[in-house]
Amino acid sequence: MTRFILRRLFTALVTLIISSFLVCMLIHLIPGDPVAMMMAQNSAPSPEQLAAMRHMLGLDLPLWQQYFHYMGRLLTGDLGRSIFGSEPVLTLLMERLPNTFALAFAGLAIAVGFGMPLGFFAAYHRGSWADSALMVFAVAGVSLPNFWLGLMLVLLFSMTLGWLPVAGEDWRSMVLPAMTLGVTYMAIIARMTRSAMIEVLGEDFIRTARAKGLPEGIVLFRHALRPAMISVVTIIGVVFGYLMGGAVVVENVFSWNGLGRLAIQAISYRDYPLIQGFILLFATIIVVMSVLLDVAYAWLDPRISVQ
Amino acid sequence: MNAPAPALILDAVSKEFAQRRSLFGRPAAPVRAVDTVSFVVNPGETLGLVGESGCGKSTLARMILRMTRPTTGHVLVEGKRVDALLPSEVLAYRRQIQMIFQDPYASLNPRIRAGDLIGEPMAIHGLARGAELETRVADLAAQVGLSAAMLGRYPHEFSGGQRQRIAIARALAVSPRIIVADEPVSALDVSVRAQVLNLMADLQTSRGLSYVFISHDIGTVAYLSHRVAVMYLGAIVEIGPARDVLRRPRHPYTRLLLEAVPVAHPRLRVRRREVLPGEVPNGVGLGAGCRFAPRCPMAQERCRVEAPTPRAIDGTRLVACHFAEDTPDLPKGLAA
Amino acid sequence: MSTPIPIVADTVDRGTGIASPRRQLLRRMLRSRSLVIGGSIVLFVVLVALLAPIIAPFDPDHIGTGRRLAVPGGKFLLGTDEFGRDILSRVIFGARYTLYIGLVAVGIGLVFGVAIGAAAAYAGGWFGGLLMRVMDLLYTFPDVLIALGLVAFLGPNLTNAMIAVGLSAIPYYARVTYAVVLSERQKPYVDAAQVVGASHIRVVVRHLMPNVLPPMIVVASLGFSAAVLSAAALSFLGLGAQPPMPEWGLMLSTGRNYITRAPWLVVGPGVAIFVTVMAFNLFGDGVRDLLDPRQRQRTL
Amino acid sequence: MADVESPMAGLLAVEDLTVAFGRGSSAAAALRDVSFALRRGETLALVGESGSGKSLTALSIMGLLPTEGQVSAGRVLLGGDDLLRKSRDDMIRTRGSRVSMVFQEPMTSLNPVLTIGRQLTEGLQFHRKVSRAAADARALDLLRLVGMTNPEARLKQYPHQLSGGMRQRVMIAMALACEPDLIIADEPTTALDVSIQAQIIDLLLDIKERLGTSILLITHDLGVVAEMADRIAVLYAGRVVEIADCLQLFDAPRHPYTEGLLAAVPRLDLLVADGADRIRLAELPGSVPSPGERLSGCPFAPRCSLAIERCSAEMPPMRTVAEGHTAACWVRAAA
Repeated sequence: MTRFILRRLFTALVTLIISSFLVCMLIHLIPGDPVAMMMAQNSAPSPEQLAAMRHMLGLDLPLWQQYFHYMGRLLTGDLGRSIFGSEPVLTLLMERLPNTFALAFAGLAIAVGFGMPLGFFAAYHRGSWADSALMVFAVAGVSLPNFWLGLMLVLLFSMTLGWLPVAGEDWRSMVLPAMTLGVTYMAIIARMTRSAMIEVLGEDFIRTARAKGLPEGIVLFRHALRPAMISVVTIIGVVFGYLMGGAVVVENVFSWNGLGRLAIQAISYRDYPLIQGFILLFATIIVVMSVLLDVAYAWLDPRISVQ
Repeated sequence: MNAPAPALILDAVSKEFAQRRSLFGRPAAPVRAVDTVSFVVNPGETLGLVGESGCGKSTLARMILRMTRPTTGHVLVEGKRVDALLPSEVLAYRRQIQMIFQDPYASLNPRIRAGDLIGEPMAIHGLARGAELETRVADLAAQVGLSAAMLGRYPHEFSGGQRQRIAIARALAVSPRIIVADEPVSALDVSVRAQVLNLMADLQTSRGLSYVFISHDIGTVAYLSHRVAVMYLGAIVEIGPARDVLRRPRHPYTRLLLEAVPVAHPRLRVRRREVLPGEVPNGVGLGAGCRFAPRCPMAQERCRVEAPTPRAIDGTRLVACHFAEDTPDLPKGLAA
Repeated sequence: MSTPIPIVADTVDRGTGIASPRRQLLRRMLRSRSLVIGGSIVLFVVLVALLAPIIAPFDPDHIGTGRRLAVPGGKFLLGTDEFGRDILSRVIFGARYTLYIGLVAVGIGLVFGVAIGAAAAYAGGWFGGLLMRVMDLLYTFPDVLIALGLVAFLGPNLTNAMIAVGLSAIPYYARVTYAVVLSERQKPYVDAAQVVGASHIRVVVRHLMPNVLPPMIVVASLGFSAAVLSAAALSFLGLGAQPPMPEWGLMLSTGRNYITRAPWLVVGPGVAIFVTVMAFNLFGDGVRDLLDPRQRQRTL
Repeated sequence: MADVESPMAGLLAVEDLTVAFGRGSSAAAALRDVSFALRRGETLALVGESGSGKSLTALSIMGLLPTEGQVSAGRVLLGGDDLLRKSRDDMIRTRGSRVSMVFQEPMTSLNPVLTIGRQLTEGLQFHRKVSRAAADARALDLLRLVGMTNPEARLKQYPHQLSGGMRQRVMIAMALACEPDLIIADEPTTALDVSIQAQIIDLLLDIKERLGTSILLITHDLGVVAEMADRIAVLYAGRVVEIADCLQLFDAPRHPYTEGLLAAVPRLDLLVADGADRIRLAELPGSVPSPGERLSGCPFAPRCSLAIERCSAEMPPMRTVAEGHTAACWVRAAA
């Protein structure tokens, strides 16, 4: 088990190093002179200003040195300064991180909290009208553009019914964005859970459990649930990543003051250090999350935890 | 009369598989799936290859068919080293030797019609084309007992026995001298097996084919084979004329294996027979001694330190056991 | 030499009542509800896109076709927008953009993804393993985020958005292709083909391809709906299509500024995206069930 | 349970069991009028090839048919109770307690995420309402009974840590847990190597001898039958075609299918006998009909060399041909 975790941490580290490398190189994707593009917001930067900026970003170094330069700064927690606000990127990101986390976890709670039971229910009543209805709902949920769903929820709950605020900072204002996020991923999780559960219910060992004369409750909850959970847990990792991506979009629908809104502002101001920091932060979150889920997976599956 | 040159020769063939190395682990010793196997198969002869799962018989087949390379040793088909063929010689080699696979459901491409499957080898080898190809395919189909009307169907429209007939026709399409058959009937219904076994026997007679017949079912091996080789953990422990080996096994493993075979008639039931204890280990970390020693009821100190080399017994067979002469005979009834 | 051998044309034994595989397939297709519904809507959207100039009642870009923000009904079925343009006509022309974006993005993703996945599966070894590790890694990053990052540096416009969406989906295509090719490659019929002397090219073209292609239809169809969603999201965020294009995501983005006064601005384009995406999802699901009802859980 | 019957009294009687798959017009009968009886302490082998319905018979007895299958007629009497008329809850109390089952695939038939101990004791705890400690103690006894080495450690292990043969022993121990009257063993050795197969056969014979358990053995392997069976029922395409004592059936089969099947298997003892030249195997022509094919007459008629006109028109009834020997054939078992 410890060896498994150690190995997992090692691959996570490799992942982060590769990500940081890619992020560092992203700046070279910019067509033309990146520094000129960045400074284009100011009125006609002087060559000295350009050179100073270039030096600040380390772009005057050879490519490989640029990376070490970048990495060296990363290790001290320095993600550079926002070009526009000239505040440290890290500070800016950390200010917004709690908001995004709150939103994403609320969305994940909705998605998992409703999606898994619904999927289990549908699998157990496979072929019934309830199953069909749930699966139609699931395909619809997967197909809903979350930004549009957000607008529709605003129309319904805020403007027509007047129950919930459109924007704000308290928990009531989080209900709609969290629902928006949750519904789409709830559908995905319900579908996945259903197919995982259907597969497990078709396994030989479920037949064995029934042949032992165990009541259906024990068959389902002791014998079927855990193996099904194992495959669901693996996809929750991927779903969480996608949910964070969805949060970026949804934040902009609801003017939620999180990383997503910050990112879009950064992009429109061509604030490249901020964008780089944003991507790197997301990569870290996703990698950490996937390590946690793998550990959960190993804990659930004795084939990994027992050697 | 001079003995004809062997059709197939295996000369000390071994295959090692590297163990997957974990990131922080030490490199593990490779697994010897096949260990120094040597035998010859003469023209028109069937060599039966018997062994339990994991004994290396399928890996051996793959090496003979050039699907994987031996780590050491050579396979010679009609006197030519298979691992040293020039690209231009490969097709000619493939015309010498063909294979029948175990699972007729998976070994036929589901999206190709039966007729095209049988005709494909002839097309590849440029043996026939157009109308001639058609007639030859129908001809071959008839030889294995399929009607020409069935050739336009896809594999899933055939029964298991018919599929294996398609596979046999496909193997025969290039008129090979040798056919390696890896468990060709184990996926078939009992009542259909005899059809395929008889077909194989008939084809051997009419075409002078050599067979390497691989099976875990000793009855089927006994039916088709002239000689039998028994494998345990990658090595041949006993090889010789089928009747001798199966009636009076000299290697303790062969004997226990034969004793484990369910009797063919309830009258032959022997209660409390000697059961081969334990299970086949996974082949990792074979010690210095005889590979069968840990499970062998006859094992002595010598067996645990010195690996036996195959030696001639009774003039007709080779046995890899220090105490082959001491192996007790099979109980009456089993050996008929 | 690789021409299929034409054996007796009429080979299906009519007496036994075994229908030709093609007819059986058709029958099963028509029985699959999701396939029929999804396929019909896909066809409808394609027709709308092709015939847009004929069926659209007005010029989608003409400012002041009607009053600004006219209520739906009468002359303007879906109302007009802030410039008095007919929303229905804009939604109809939007279908063109959506299909175009989807095709380009799926095209980019498929070409690179299939190449990477197939190469990794067929080559195997450390190279294949490494390639797929990288793909697995990239796959855990949400595609919207990858696309967003790319657009941020490439510059926001429709072309870049399409490229970004296409590139961001490469890991998905590569992974599925890898899985499909690997599972087919390990089947004994491939060994059997090699044993009879088939060359690598022949094995790939004649034996593997016919078995690999059908599952790829599923992948492409599901990938299409994902691409449409991502591209619309980028446009909604102002990083994709730019005004005055009648692109659905962009229409939603501008429409939401008028959501209190003219909520119909955000209804038409939204429904259009939803229905199109759902149609491709249904179609893909339908084909998947048709091919193998047990394969359901393989793709996300 | 007040069983004061004689040891050889009837334990299980299956009468006219008919099982259909699908609904309405597409329904196909997978089992037709299957009848046989099993006495206390006896091993009855249900022999058949693919599609013969042997496993379906077992699942019908257990009340575990897949949802697409339905029993449309017949009775399954276990010690006098008709299992098919039992309520869901009654059936749950019967399974594992009065009748239990060993499956073919030891690799997939055990739950991978539960310990061996847990899987052995849960049936006991539910059916016999014993304490955890008592159940654990019994589990240890069971593992010793089936010849597992180091049973204390095995209890805490997971299935993936055991070999195939060991898993099948655990399956057998599980089936024995509540001391059932009947064990249904569905191809218990098919997935195993020859040497392990022999170990499991010996184990089952031993258990039968020591505990007096009745066994319904389901198999396609005539060798396993020859080793284990007291009586044999031969199934073909969903119908019973012959029932006889083991020796009787091997010595003097009456149904042409049984005869053909016995002759089609290569016999090691005869092949290596003196003077035996390559004996040609007798072939049964054609192949086993698929479950969808419905025939009005005898299902074996198309493959039968003795078939007369009546065979393809009318299904022959089971007739007694000797004491304890019945067969369904117009030609070989005529009135």
